[in-house]
Amino acid sequence: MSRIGVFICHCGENIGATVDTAAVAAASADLPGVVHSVDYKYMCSDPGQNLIKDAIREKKLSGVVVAACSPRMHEPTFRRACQEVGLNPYLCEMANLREHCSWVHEQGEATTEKAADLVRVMVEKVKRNRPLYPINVPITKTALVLGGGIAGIQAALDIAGAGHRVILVEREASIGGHMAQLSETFPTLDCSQCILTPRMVEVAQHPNITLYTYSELERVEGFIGNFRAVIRKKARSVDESACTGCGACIQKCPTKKIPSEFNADLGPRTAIYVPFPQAVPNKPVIDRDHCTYYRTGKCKVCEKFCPANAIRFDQEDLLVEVEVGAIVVTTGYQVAGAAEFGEYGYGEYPDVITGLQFERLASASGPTQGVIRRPSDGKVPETVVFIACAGSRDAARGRDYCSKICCMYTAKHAMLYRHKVHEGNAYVFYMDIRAGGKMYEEFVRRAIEQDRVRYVRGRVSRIFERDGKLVVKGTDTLLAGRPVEIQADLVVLATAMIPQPDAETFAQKLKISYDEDRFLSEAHPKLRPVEMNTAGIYVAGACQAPKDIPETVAQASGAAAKVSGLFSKDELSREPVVAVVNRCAPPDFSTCVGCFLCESACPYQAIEHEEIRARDGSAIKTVAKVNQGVCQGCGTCVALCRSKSIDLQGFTNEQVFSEIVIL
Amino acid sequence: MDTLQTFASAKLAAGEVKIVIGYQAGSDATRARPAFVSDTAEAASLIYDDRCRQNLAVYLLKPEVRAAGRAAVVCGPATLRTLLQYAAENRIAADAVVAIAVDADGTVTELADLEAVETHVARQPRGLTPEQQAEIDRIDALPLGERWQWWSRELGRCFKCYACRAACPLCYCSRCITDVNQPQWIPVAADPLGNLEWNVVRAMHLAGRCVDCGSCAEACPQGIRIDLLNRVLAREAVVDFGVAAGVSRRKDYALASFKPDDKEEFIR
Amino acid sequence: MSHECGNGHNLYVPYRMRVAKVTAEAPSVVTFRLEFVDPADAERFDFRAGQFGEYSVYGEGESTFCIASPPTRKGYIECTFRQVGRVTTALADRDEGDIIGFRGPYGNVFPIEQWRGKKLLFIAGGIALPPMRCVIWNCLDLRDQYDDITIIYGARTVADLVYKHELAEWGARPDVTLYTTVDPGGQTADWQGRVGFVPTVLEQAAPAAANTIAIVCGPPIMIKLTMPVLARLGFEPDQIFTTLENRMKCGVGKCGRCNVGPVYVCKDGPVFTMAQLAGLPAEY
Amino acid sequence: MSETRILNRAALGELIAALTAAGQRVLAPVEDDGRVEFREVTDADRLALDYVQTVTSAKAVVFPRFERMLRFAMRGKDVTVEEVPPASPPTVLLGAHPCDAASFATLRAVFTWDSGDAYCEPKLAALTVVGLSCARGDDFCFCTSVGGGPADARGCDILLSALDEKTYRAEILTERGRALVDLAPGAFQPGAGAKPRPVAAILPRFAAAELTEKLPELFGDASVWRQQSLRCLGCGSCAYVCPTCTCFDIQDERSRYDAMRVRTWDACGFGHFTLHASGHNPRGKQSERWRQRVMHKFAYQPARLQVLGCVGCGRCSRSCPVDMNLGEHLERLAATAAGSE
Repeated sequence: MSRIGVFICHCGENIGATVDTAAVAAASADLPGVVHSVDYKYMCSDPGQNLIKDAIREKKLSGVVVAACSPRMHEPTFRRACQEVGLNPYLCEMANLREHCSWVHEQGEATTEKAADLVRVMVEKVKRNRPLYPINVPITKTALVLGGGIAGIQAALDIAGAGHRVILVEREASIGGHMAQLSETFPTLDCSQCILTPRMVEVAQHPNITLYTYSELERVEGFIGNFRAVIRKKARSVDESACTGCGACIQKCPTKKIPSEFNADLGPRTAIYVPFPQAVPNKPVIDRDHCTYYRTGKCKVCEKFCPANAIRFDQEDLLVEVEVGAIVVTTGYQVAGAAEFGEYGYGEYPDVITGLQFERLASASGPTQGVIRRPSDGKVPETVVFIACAGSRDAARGRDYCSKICCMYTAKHAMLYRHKVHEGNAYVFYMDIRAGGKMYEEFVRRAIEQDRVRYVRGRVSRIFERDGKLVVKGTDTLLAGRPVEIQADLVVLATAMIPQPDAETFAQKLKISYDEDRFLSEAHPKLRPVEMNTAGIYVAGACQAPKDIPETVAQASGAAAKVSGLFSKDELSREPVVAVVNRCAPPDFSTCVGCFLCESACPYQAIEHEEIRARDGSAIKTVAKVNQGVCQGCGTCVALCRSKSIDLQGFTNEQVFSEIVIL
Repeated sequence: MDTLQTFASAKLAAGEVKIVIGYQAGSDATRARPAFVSDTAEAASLIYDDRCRQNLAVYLLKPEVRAAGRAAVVCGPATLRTLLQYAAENRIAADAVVAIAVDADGTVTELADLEAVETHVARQPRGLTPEQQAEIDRIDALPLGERWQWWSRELGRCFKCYACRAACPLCYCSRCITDVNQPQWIPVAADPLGNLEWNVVRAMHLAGRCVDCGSCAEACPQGIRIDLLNRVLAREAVVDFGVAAGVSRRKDYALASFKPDDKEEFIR
Repeated sequence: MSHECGNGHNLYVPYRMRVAKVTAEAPSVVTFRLEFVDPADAERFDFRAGQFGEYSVYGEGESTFCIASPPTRKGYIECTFRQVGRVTTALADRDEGDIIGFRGPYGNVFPIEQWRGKKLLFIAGGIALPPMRCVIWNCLDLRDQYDDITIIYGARTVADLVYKHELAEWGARPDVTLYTTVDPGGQTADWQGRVGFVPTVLEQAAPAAANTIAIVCGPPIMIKLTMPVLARLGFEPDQIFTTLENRMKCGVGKCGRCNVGPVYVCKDGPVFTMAQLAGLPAEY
Repeated sequence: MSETRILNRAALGELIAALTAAGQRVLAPVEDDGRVEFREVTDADRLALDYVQTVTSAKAVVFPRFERMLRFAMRGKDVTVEEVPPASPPTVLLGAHPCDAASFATLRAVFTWDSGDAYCEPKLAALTVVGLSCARGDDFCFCTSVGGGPADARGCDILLSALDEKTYRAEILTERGRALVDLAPGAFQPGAGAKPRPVAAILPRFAAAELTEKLPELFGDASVWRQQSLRCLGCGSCAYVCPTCTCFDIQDERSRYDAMRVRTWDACGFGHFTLHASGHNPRGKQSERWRQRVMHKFAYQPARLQVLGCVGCGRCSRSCPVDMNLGEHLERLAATAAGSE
């Protein structure tokens, strides 16, 4: 039996000046099921809330409609008030007379009529509201961090520092990511490795962090607070516990000419190798694709020379299952590759290189020990042309986005070159200079003004070789499209940041969403920048969008803070606005027929299979079941379910239907 | 024909199946009727010819037929597609049924499991026949008002017996939306609104799932061409989402997949 | 006659009834006391124990249940229902003072005149007490016409027992023997009645069959297990009455739902003896 | 009373015009997209009198597929109930075959036994049936097995029988038929004509009376019902085209201020027809529902209402998507019953 109370708020002048609140209260009093209806200046004030509380007590209200501002604003306020006097908070609803009525209409009869309609609709809904209770989900206080670049390192250290356990998984043989490859970093020009490696070591030594390198995520299931992940530890062919990292194997390895990934293919490595000297862990792996033994069955030189007997040719991949409560995705990026830049001769001319390759040339740990030498003949280039926006902001390549860091690292590259080759000429072709950031604009000005890097606004149309020089042809658009031709010794392309090649399948594995550029999609671009749509999964770094180191670190710390916040409680309390599969009388038990098309529609993977059993234990049928820990209450399954066997608590089909019918 | 009968008889004799769902001669020369053969002698009465249009897969979900045990089903192309769609929608297990496929040329093939069915279906011609295409094109070509009138007239005959639903192998809900009255999704009256809502909702429920067997229109006592609605939606699913029903055992439901490149022209 | 409602010839026009009193009986089970809005209707209206009607909420539909109050109490009728579907949910949403529809009475009656001088044994389970309550009160209001009256009533849990205050009243009466029981596990700390299933309690109570009429209402499983006990106690099928609850829409033998074999439950029933039911197929 | 006249085919237009002018709604078989159905006509242009059978019966004339019964007006907390007056315009059903004419007796019996029906009765009272003997039948017709026949006059107010290509003999059988002739005196010529053309030969397949007697014995023979109904889809097509099926549902439809109580056709073959709110279903299997259909028409109704629930029109069988053939099934049942003695 419905006994609904209606409370019309003037919101001062906000509603009161436009809507005849007394008339709305009078009209509402006459609605079937309404036993109490009043208006008041400020319902959210203490006296206003007391009006509601008193009415609940005195009139034994079974439901409350507060017609006031947006539920975003005060629903918690009024629900709390109801709860304080023993009415289940979910029996209280708000009709939005302010944003939906008084603020958007002129004063007048029609406006008052609409206000009354909004109240009537909400009364019909509240009649069908049922008490709901928060859902409590236990939390496993271990975080899984996927990706050991600076984002993953930062997130892992922050979470571990907050006292929670972390499992850090890195696909390569060492953590460090792209940051380990960089020479200096803008805008301070401090040494990248110098600031990174202490953190890498800290990760390795942190008692709360378990590190899995040369490992990948195999699969994951479960939900916030309760994920089960399987990690594939790829076979290193080296027993990590036995290996001392002495490096004898690497020195003796006869296969020495494999392009080094760490050096962006500008130097060689061996088949058994550590990616770089400061690697963490400093334990080699055997690259089975290039290793002579694996290719021919003969060699085993490393095994012979290993003083620790740590070589394990028969080692197999190991699957490790872990239970975690949160996942932080920090899988990073790649740079656009050779295939894209035919007009620049990339891949054809050895002296057309990417920015990442230039980083290695400029790095003291790089193949040239930091001396800028061009790849073709090792000469120090006299003229270097830097081309910004190589592949970014380029609709023709299907890539509309700006890679964000190129303007800055191009200025840095030109500056580093000028510092190292004082007589050299540095040209930068650019579209615009985007230098938003602390000390960024100053940094670019310094490159131009102090280090006399020559900036040419315009696009390069073609690069070709003539007389041992690279001829760079372009237009200077600042000078009315005057053609420019520069004879260069080295061309550096600021190639676009792109997602990892397997970003799509990875996202599908985690059941998280991604955008059309295959960057991972955060839950809300402004208000939830480190969360994914799937509860319990967080994101940081360039796997979400191009970004620089400070931003990456900030986002990683943000994600870590979210995880720590989640882990600060033993149980997660969630709004009970979740989908529920119905139950009905036997012999059907549920009108769900178990077609499980909802399963494919659910963006959160909240649909599970539930077997309905008879008293004797025999299976009757399998129906869908919503995991209340995972469900985000989006209602997609509700819309999809043909037999209408799923309903959203608090927004049932019947409630919504009754709202429409009464209009 | 001999092969079909021999097949059925052998399957029963070997105990591989308990029942063969096929067709027998019907009341007159234009009709065949579903037959449920459980002993080898009866197998001689099985037929397969132009009259055998009804989709027999529908019986695989009937409790009375299920109770008989593992079944072999005589399948035309649409019935084979139904089996795959059933698998994709968790209706039948991979080895629950033996399909006796009869092709357009009369060839009889035993398909012992759904993998074999999938392979077989993949080899068959797909898409609409020229006649079906012409029929759709003719209605598509009508100006909006006339098309509306055409459909209003068709659906105006509906008296909501729901025979379409009963004959449709993919209308298997234990509680159809028409049986839901909290809320009352479909108006009870067989009036223009009620008829439109029922037929449009049914078409939407089959969008991306309909295997185009035509059983709905065959069953309609009012001769309403509901199959056309489904056929058009099936075509849209292929054109817009690249998904056809009944070609795969996997769940690949056009209305439940989200892809960044999905066309959402109706929103723009 | 009985089906002449409203304008006197269209039986589908319901009486307008005002909800005079709402009593919560058990979880989702409510009793309404209904009074005729039109005094002329009240004047004309007459019914007997065992009959049923169609109760409606305008715009939501009709639902069939028995009249739970006795014909000896004039001026109102009562009904008790469980909130399960669209109509009962809408009914449960009515408040005192609201108007609902009622048409009836329909169906046959318990032949209580023929029971005069006999002992009465009422056996009910769960939500099946309402149809019997009508007869119980009818006979209690004519108490001197009957010999011993015994009531055995059970529910799954204490909370599920309906008419709790009336149970207390019956229990306190010297001229009624009342056994209340709840299923094992359904008892509360302060439960004073028995714990056990109705057939077991019946067996323990062991009422004599001689010159006794048994009226049995309850879920199918209870009826099924109670019958052998009654047989052991010596009850003949024609001494045992029950009431069937087949689904109905019209209440007057036309809509086609309630057939049990050749019998129309709405016309020939809902009251049957076990002897009558034995001759019918089990379509109930 | 039986008086005969001659009705020329050429005069049908005149007849229809005269009836229409007199305020009668005329329904007659009309061909539409290859289907013959009863439709309202105002002239003779589209008449299709050489039909074997319409797809749907004439039942809807007195028992529409849905009918608004009551209107509820809701204002605030107040509700008023109004009867929707039944639409029962004076109607002539012209050219219905004897089976359809006979069906109204069954409908009348169902809707008036024990209590009346404010919606059906006025329509029956306003109906005049001008029957038409069947020149042709088909394999699905079995009227002669259920007490009817291709020239059976029961239920007709006037019965037309073809004398030749151009003329019908009109037997005026009732006062209502007489009144109709008076509305269009010019259309009917005096005389009885020669011997009518032969009517369709519908051979009796079983005797309904015997079947009625024997059916109760077959009730418990589950295998018979299962065997007959295994292919039944429970689609309800048969019930919806049947001239004598009367199962119905009553439901409410509401909008903001108003609600309607609506009566719609229903069918005993539907799985939810007898389903209880508790989930229990007294007729949970299709075979039980098929049995109910046969028993109700051929055993219960004859016993209770003294009418068969079937006129042998064969529509159910023609419409059945799985070729359930009622005549054939009844013939088997009759044979089984005979054999079981």
